[in-house]
Amino acid sequence: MKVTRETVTGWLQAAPLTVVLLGFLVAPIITIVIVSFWQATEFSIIPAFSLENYEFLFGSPVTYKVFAATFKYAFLTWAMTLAIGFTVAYYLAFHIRSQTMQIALFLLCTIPFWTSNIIRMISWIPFLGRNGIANQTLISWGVIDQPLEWLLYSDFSVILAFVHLYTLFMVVPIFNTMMRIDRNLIEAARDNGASGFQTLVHVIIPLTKPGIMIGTIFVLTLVMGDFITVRFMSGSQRANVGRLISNDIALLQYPSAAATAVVLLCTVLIVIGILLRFVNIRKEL
Amino acid sequence: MEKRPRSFYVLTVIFALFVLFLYGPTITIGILSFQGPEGGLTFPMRGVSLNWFHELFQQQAVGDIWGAFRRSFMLGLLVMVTTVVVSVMAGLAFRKKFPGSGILFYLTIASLVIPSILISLGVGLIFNQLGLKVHWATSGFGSQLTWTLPFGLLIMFAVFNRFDKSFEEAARDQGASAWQTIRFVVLPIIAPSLIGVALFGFTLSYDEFARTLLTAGSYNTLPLEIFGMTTNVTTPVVYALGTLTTAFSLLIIGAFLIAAWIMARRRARLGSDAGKGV
Amino acid sequence: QEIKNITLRQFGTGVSNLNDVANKVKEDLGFTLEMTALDSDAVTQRAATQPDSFDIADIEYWICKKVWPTGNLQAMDTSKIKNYDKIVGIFKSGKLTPESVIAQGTAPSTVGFVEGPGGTTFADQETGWMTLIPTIYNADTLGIRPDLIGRPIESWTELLNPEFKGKASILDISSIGIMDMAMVCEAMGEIQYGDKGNMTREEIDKTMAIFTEAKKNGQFRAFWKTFDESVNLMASGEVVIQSMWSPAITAVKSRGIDCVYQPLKEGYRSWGGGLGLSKSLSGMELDAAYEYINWYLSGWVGGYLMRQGYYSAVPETSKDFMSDNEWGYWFEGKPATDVITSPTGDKLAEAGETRDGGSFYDRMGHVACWNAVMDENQYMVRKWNEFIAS
Amino acid sequence: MRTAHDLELVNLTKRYGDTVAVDAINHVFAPGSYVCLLGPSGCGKSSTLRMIAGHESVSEGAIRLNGVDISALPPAKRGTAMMFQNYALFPHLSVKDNVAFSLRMKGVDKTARHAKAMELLELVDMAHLSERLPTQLSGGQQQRVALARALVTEPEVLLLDEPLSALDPFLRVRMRAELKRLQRELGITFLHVTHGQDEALALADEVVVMNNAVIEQAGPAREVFNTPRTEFVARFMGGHNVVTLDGKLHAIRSDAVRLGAEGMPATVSAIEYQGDRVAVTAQAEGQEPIIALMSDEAFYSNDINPGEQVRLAWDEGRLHRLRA
Amino acid sequence: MRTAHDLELVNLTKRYGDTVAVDAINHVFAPGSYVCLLGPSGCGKSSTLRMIAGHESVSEGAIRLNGVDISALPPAKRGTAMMFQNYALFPHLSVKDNVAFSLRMKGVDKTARHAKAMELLELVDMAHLSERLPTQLSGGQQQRVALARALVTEPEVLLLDEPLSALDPFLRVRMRAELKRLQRELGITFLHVTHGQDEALALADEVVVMNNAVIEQAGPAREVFNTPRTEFVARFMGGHNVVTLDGKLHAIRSDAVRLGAEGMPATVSAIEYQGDRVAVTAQAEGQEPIIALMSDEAFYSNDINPGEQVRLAWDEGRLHRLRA
Ligand SMILES: Nc1ncnc2c1ncn2[C@@H]1O[C@H](COP(=O)(O)OP(=O)(O)OP(=O)(O)O)[C@@H](O)[C@H]1O
Ligand SMILES: Nc1ncnc2c1ncn2[C@@H]1O[C@H](COP(=O)(O)OP(=O)(O)OP(=O)(O)O)[C@@H](O)[C@H]1O
Ligand SMILES: [Mg+2]
Ligand SMILES: [Mg+2]
Repeated sequence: MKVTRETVTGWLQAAPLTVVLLGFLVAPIITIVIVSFWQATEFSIIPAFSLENYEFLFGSPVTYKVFAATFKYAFLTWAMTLAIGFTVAYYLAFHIRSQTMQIALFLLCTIPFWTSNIIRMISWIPFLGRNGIANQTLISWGVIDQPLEWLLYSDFSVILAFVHLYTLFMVVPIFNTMMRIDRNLIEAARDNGASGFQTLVHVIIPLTKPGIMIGTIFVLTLVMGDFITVRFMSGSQRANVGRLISNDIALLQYPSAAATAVVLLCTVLIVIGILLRFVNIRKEL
Repeated sequence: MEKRPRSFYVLTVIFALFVLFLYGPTITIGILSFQGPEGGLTFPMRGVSLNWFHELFQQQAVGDIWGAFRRSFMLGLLVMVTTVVVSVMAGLAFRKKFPGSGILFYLTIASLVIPSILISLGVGLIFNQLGLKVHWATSGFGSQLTWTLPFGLLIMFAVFNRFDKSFEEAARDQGASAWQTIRFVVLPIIAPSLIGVALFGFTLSYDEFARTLLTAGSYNTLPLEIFGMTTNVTTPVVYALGTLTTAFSLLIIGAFLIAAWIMARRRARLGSDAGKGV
Repeated sequence: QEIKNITLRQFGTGVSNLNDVANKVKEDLGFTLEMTALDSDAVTQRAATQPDSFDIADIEYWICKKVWPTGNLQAMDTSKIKNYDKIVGIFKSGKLTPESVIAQGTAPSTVGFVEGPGGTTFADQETGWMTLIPTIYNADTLGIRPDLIGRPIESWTELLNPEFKGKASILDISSIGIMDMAMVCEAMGEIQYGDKGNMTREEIDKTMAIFTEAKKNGQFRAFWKTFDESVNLMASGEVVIQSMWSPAITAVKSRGIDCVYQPLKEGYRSWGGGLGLSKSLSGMELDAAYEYINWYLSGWVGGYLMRQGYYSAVPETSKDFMSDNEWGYWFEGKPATDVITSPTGDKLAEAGETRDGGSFYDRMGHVACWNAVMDENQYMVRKWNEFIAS
Repeated sequence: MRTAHDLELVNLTKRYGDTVAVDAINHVFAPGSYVCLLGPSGCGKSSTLRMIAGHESVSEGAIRLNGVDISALPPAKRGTAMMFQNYALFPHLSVKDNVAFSLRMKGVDKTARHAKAMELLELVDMAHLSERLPTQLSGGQQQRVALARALVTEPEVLLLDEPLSALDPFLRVRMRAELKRLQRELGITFLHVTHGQDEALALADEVVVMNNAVIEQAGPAREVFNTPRTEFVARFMGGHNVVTLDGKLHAIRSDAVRLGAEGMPATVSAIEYQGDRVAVTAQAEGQEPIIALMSDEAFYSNDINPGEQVRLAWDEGRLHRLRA
Repeated sequence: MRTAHDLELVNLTKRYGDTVAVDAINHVFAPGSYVCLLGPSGCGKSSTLRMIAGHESVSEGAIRLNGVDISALPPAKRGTAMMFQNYALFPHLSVKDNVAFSLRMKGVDKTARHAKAMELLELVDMAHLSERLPTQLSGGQQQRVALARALVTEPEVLLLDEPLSALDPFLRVRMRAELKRLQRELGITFLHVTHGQDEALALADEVVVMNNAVIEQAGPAREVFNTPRTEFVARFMGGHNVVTLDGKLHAIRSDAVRLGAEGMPATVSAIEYQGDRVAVTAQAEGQEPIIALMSDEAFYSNDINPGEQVRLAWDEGRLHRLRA
């Protein structure tokens, strides 16, 4: 290809991004991949090629179990965030008419994110605990007479926290796509006799797919890479891949962590690769 | 006012519940931050006081909240500015067809989807292997950028997809150099979105835990500090901090909205013939 | 360069990285000590991988076992330590009293010395070159909520007692948790360990099997990893019996909740921490570091730690910084003659109460094992992961 | 002429906050007629149409179709169908599915609805492209699909909001012939909003001129063109000059103005070539500029240039008195 | 007629990948003339204009202004200025600052550039709104500002890409008079792209008709209209019928076709009312539909209806032979 001034400008403008990505994305990944074939003692890494980490990883039933759990969390969180995120985005996009109001409500939703994740997670505990507000309220209402144990330190609380943390990542892209739907299409559907629900199913949802895809990508990757929410909210009783890695890291088992990381990375990339087939992110934004 | 369909009210309730859900912890934190001096992190309240807000400005038994806050704030600003600058540049670059743009785009997406802990691990390993010193302002900063830049770039895509190229052509036509075009036309027009990118960059950085975990070096950023504090007796001071942060951001956003409103008012006073056939 | 301008960077867990210490250093010695508090995982990581990020490492002995071979720390010349002679025997010969036997696990004395300044392997007796200067240690056991249990607890086996189904917890730090597990399994008579601090794969498998079974049966409400979590679990009544750290008990008590650090007949699991010097420390900074360590052992910090329920490596010097009442309560196990308060002024005990477990010698004399790193550590870690994921 | 099957607007009013977009208009549309709603931008044409379609609520008044007030019914129940300015074709559905959309909503099964859709696509001559997506069609083709989709519901009244404005002039002329043909064939009412008076004249059986939220004049195209009631209509419909004679306003068709030796003295200010005709604009004292429209032959046989003095004359009989 | 000050296109070619948008066109534009570039959608008008403006690179050929090849110069150095279809006014700058933009880029100080801007705003009669933002202006007002902004650079050639298409028809007619006036006053070349032939005829000194990436015909408006060279031009310029006589194509103006007792037999297929005239479309055997344009009086004095048999006649002299 001919190198024009335009390409050179393009390269120059893309250079900072490229440098950052090369230095802090590509290089670390390469390092991880290399290290995943090394071995470690208690305290240091031995640069010697070995498949031991992978052999162990694929040989251990825990790996499969943990990956299954990771997918389970990812899927359930995805389903919940999608349901909630879609509804909220739909409300903001189609029921709030003034743009100022839309922005104001949207900002309202972002404010909690200014408080540290960890603090927000910790604060669920007094709410959901055995003697927490939720249980006490339910008991005082007479809905239950025994505290619900599964409110905290369970899959329920893990997913609750995930949904809490990540729904906004679903709302934003869906809202963005919805705002780009021509309002005339909605009227056309009504004109053609579609009920509100039919309009939703036959027009809005198909046209919102790109936004849903992008939101899905966000949520899936965030959940699959998480290691702290699962620990906090399950009371360390459950594990996902992230925790496996972070445990290894904590114990300085970097090669083993790296091997797990490589497998996780491949999984995530495959999932995202599949999703990207259905949506052209650049065009749909 | 138009009559609203029933679904509007149903959805309003759902939305309100969603906001309540989002704010649940924030509210819990808000209430608990007014614990009496005897109180702990959990209900019941043991008296009501401003004790923990007072404590927040005293030295803690362990750690250095304000130091960490300062660092996080600095880092947030640093990341914010870099994110804005780099994503605008990259956004501009991606509008042209340049060789390698495809690869760079997929790298950016990869950067977005790669689990944070891997970046943390990888960067830590590299610095370790190269014998470099990890520091929040170097390795920590870089690691956070791998998270904020993709977001920034995606927003820039959204912005430039809606950006009318003829503005730039008009500027070139008017004798503006490439740089002047960006400086005097493109940047002012996209400025409101840049505020969005900046806010995003700052928030993501300010709250980032996983990517900073192994890359922050000697000094903790705020999330790490808070996590570190949980190794000792944690007091409602963290809640007081959360409450202050929330109040502070509400204030900023409120000020922002009011400013926007005033600007709109001032402009409206000049009148408008838009839409009129004159 | 003046000593005033020197800044030393210390990191460690929140247990001993106290700002009061840094302030006192500034006051007494004139230089600046910067404290960074981290969680225990991060402490290990930083000590092992980021030698440039600290001057002084405040770490535990079992961590030292992992970190020392990386060469990130330098050995300390005991001749420069003024109170070296007064350091309790546990850290030197390994024996509290001449009659004591050295407990299982990574006993501080076994990783406390190296052959010389450049030594990479641990010496089995005093050599004059120490890896860590001991500062703090304690004997851990199970914490219980007597009000919710309502009967005496005497053995580690109670942790797996079905009576406490859904109300028990242990800590999720594998190297410590495994020791608690071992205490339980041994007490149950299920397993006879050669060395709990250095298990064989078979022993690990068996231990894990027992606990996995219990976990599946819903014995545990949660596992905890941070101090804070353990406090909250106990204080909120989620859990009535769990492995716990001494100040955590104090924290629960200070909320007016009845909580006991229950001495058990099988003895304690113990741990000890100390200060290590970064390899890169030299010149005036190194001198300052020695000065700091000497000051550390000279009693003020000891008193401060003792008044929180830990023990000082040089109890004698601490005595000068404690009232008779405090010394009697904390060290000698005598009933308090007056209200006992923490260094920050919180009330910890009323007059007439005695410390759980009694005197220093009662407690430290009944150490069954030390927190440890075993040879099969990697294997154990993987098994631990399985346990968590099960 | 009132029949049972007409569309009637009764005091129809639309307010957006303080702005009155449509101000209590009354009108009866004869069934089976081609009606053009004409007026300048912002006069309330779209609002009127959208109220009839049911996409905008009625602030006051009623809309009656076949004697029944339909103003509270949902759009699809009104017997009206709308064709949108930008066509509003569903981008994710093929042409065929777009047309079959309303049948699908009714639950008609696939074969039946596709058959019906193909029938309508035949009607608009688009059957051969039935599998394409809307984005793969040109503007004119999209327009036909939109038409087919609107007609598939078998409406009594078809509402078209500036249906031709997105097309280039060449195509626009062709499509308007097609619209007219369809309306004839189907025999239903077309209510067509436009702001091009040539379009309105070419298509409409009845022209309704709106201005400032009210109807200024309504009637057969020829009547509205030839006998504008107000100055506004005269100017807006074009082809007319408004002259002040004895303090009263009169309209005179441009092609009835002659340049000659006698008449009102004036100065030629502009000349506009229109192909087969030439418009000469002249400025007479105390008058707005007056346009004389003449054939090119006539024009080029005299040599008239801007700045020249001329005299303007017309037959008294062609003057038309305007309401103040 | 070549002068030193003309704009010349030499073998100008534009390719986008495989599509040839402009195919080696050659043309000389006389200085100080109003030129309209006319043609159907996609024929390459915009591409040509944008190459001249410098917003599109030239694939082949040259653009000469005053004898100098400007095709490699940046837009602002060419002596051209462009007015964009959507005006492209900078939304963040006031009207005055928009107009003063190019001066600011040159480093002219504030008072001087504002004075100059106000001068141009006077010219387009917008001085009173100089403080407003573009969004607070109507379409017509925006257009004037865009014009002022383009003129502030004192170009020799002003390029306009469909400058009137965003306006409603009423405004369009008014604005085109204004454009014409300005061009006269300034005496510079206006190169105006449009696909409305009426616009071209009304405005242009010279009309350039493009089709399929080449120039089909260029010349004075009247010449192009009256003597179309090809069938395409005849049809596109309108007002003409193309008839086949003795196997050869001829153009005949619609207003020259008479309905009468003799001539070519045909069937009336459509009638279109145009206000002061009526277009009768008739279908003769072996011919495309033929339109006869007559005054409304003439039409309504006969009663002609679709389906009727008529005969079409014209003066031989008005037939015009077309190139195959
Ligand atoms: N949704 C709305 N909110 C507020 N005002 C509106 C709204 N829609 C239209 N208007 C106002 O109502 C008036 C009539 O608008 P309408 O769209 O009916 O005009 P129109 O005749 O269709 O104009 P155009 O020819 O430009 O389409 C205008 O003044 C317009 O600004
Ligand atoms: N950027 C581009 N990339 C590829 N093809 C293009 C591009 N711009 C124009 N074309 C093609 O070049 C041809 C000429 O386009 P151009 O825009 O010059 O036509 P036009 O005469 O201005 O049409 P219109 O009247 O619709 O504006 C068309 O076939 C068009 O599809
Ligand atoms: Mg309208
Ligand atoms: Mg064009």
